Amino acid sequence: MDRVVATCDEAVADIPNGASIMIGGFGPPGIPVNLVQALRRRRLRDLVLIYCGGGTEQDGIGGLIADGAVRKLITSYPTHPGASAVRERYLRGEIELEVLPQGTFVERIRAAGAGLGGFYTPTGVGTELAEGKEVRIINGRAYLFELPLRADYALIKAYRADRWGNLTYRRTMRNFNPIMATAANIVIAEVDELVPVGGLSPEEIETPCIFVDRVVVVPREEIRRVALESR
Amino acid sequence: MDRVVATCDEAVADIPNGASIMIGGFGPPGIPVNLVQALRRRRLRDLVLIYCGGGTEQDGIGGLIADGAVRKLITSYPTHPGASAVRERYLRGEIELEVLPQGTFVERIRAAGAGLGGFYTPTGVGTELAEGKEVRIINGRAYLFELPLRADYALIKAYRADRWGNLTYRRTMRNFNPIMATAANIVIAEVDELVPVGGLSPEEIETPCIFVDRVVVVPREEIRRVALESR
Amino acid sequence: MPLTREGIAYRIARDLPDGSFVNLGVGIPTLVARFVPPDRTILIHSENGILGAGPKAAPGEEDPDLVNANGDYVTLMPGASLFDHALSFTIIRGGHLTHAVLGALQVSRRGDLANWRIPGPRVPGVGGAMDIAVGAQQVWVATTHTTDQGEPKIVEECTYPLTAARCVRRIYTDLAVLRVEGEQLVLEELAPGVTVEEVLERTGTRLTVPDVVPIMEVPAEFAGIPLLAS
Amino acid sequence: MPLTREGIAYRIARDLPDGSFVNLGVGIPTLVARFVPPDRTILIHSENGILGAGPKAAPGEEDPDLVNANGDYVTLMPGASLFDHALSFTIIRGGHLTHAVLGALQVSRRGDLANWRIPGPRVPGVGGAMDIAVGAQQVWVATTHTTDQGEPKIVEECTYPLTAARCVRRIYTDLAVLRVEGEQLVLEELAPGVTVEEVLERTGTRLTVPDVVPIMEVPAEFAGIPLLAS
Repeated sequence: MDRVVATCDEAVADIPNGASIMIGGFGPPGIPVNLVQALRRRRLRDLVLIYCGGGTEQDGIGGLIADGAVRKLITSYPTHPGASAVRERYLRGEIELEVLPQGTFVERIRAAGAGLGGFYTPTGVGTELAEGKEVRIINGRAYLFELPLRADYALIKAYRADRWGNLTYRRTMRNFNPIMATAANIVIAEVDELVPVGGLSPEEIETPCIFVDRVVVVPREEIRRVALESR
Repeated sequence: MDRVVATCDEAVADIPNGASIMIGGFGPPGIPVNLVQALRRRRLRDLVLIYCGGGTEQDGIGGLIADGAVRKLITSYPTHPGASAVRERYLRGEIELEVLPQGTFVERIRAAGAGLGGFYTPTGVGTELAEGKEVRIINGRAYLFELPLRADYALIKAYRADRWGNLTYRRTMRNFNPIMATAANIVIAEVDELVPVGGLSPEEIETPCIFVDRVVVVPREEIRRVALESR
Repeated sequence: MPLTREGIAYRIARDLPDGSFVNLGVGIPTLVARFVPPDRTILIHSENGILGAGPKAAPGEEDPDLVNANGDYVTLMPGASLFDHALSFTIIRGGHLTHAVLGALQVSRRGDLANWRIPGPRVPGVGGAMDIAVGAQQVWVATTHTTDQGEPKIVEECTYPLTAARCVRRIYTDLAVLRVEGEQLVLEELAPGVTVEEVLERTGTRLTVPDVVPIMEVPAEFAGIPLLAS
Repeated sequence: MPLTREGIAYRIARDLPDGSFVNLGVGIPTLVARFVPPDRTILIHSENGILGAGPKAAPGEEDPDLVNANGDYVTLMPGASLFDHALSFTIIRGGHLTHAVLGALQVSRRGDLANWRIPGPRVPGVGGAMDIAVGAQQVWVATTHTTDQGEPKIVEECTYPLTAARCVRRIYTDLAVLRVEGEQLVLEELAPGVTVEEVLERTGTRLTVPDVVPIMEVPAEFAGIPLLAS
């Protein structure tokens, strides 16, 4: 049971055109930058990205969008100043956007990972993001019905891994990563360090190996450089 | 912001008759045995307990039930051999039981803690536990609608705490405790050890202090004794 | 000769591929862990928050904070992880377990499972059974072919309360291995020395019997444990 | 004299009790952290998984793995905890934050809040705003009383897209503190030297004005930072 693959390019080699792909991170911590760059080198088309932000040139997600690889972006906050690619393509009608409240975004992903059929949230009731959504009054309060959100692939970022794919995170690197790890058919993790199986304490493992299909190790120095550049 | 109270008796002193009370643990790890014993000393009536098992004399929950303090038990598996008090009272019609699949039990509690109005689960469809529950077909699969489950109080068990109420757990002590901590008006934690604020690493804190109202320290020796006795 | 309970567990363990993530119910299923071939990495999941549960702790070495869902004081294998019940049932209900091996009171021809409740004046208690039956990628049943009273446990329709409908893929008994295939229950293997007729006679529903039914590869004993009933 | 942006933040910080758990939006709300009285323990929550966020990291000491929801490289205070987005929004939507301080494009008399979108050909992006507005126990707005063009931001009905209906309890502006009370918007305090008439004139809806309206206790400056506009 060895989940380690040698390179980012190898890790994303089987992703087809039209795939739905979750990407973790709340930027920059937790963005699997090197996997995204490898994905970009694939020159795919018609991708559906599930990513909380809008992407920048530095993190590669903006580059994917600028390349025209992305048909649709399911997101929460694609509005930050660096998100020029999505802004331009959206205003030209070249990319579809589905914008969700951030709590709804993560909860829909969790619902998929947890095998639930959907849930009711009070968030968004009475707003334009409620359009087309079922409203239900439960115990006197109005809620919106939300469906689970799955993907074909998830590209996630973690701190340490063992060869089985057990993962830990540091600082604010977790964000969407542990949740996305539960909700995709193939989960690919980019990590800073590899440790022997048994080298992580059972309590500190945040993503158990059952959720992880592939692990790529990208040494820390490289990560730090990219993180600092993208500010 | 000091959440530490001196004794278990003080920690449960304000619980009134008729209160709904969650109790963590999947026995014995994670049962706040000393809080339960203190609760038992209160000689309350008409309590609604939300606890995954049936309780034994040793863990005190069986004792509470034997005392006649419990009007209703919301549970998943009250059937283990040690659960004689609930068995006797149930067969005599002296206690109401609401039995839930274990995943539904914890997910209903989580939904309450997370501010959701309810969710759909595939578990239990077509069984007698589906009686009276709404069935909905979502993407071709049948699901049951389940409501959130809150309580007035939660009695939980953790390993280490600081004075703010940040908590860690060890081994299988987590079980329902971190989830119940999110879903009650007053959350009372029994812990083995107190450490200074800042003495727990931010990554290892499993229950952030925002969820915890009171902390009682019961030294380890005592816990171990009770745990071993209850086998 | 029919299999012993350990024989059933042995036979099941042979079918768990390397890299399986498995939940084992109480009874015969629990025994499966003992017979996992040493060249395979198989992680045992326990509902109360373990992935990678190891054998029971040696007497005197129990950790009072570490039990499995069965209430046994267990150990952890290297690479194990621990988590709360919400994540544990995300694993279960979300379809992440590759296999679950469960006991049964009854299984129907279509794979309906009844294993949580005997009707009557008893305290009902379901635990994780319904979630596991609904959620695991493959649900296998480990059971004796008939009850102690000789009643078939494999039936046309379950009369006991259901755990989940159409969830079982395979049934491993002391007499045979059976595969649920849509509306058909197919006889896949026979225990050594057991005939098709004997199986049919002790089964409460019709079986699909191929022209050739292989005999299970189960030795008479393993590490001193009898696998075939004498 | 009206308050500066820092003055508004200072005034809000005085109202946060010891033991508060607070989410601060971008803009003026972010400034509130600077003015928390030193004898109070107040934990700042950040959507991306921090409880107990500290000040920005000193230049050169940034941890590339540690930002707040605003994208700033921050520090952690002792006692801080870190978690994933699911738990972070359990905190938010589950009603666990005692306070949220948010910016506004418009607030209505009844406490409807619009702060996420200016209509027109723009990319929409809501982030955590709707969850926070719906979930925090008390939602306070920190805003200038009018836009840069002098248009009232406190209005009878919001014309901008809503973030959440009837969620705001208090509004802190450069001119006044206002309290939403059912259908009424009550004038609670005035900035030093600001008159009731000035506030009414710059407000786009009717206010309930008590006989006596106290003057805010805000000094001209604090630690060298001007709190009142000159």
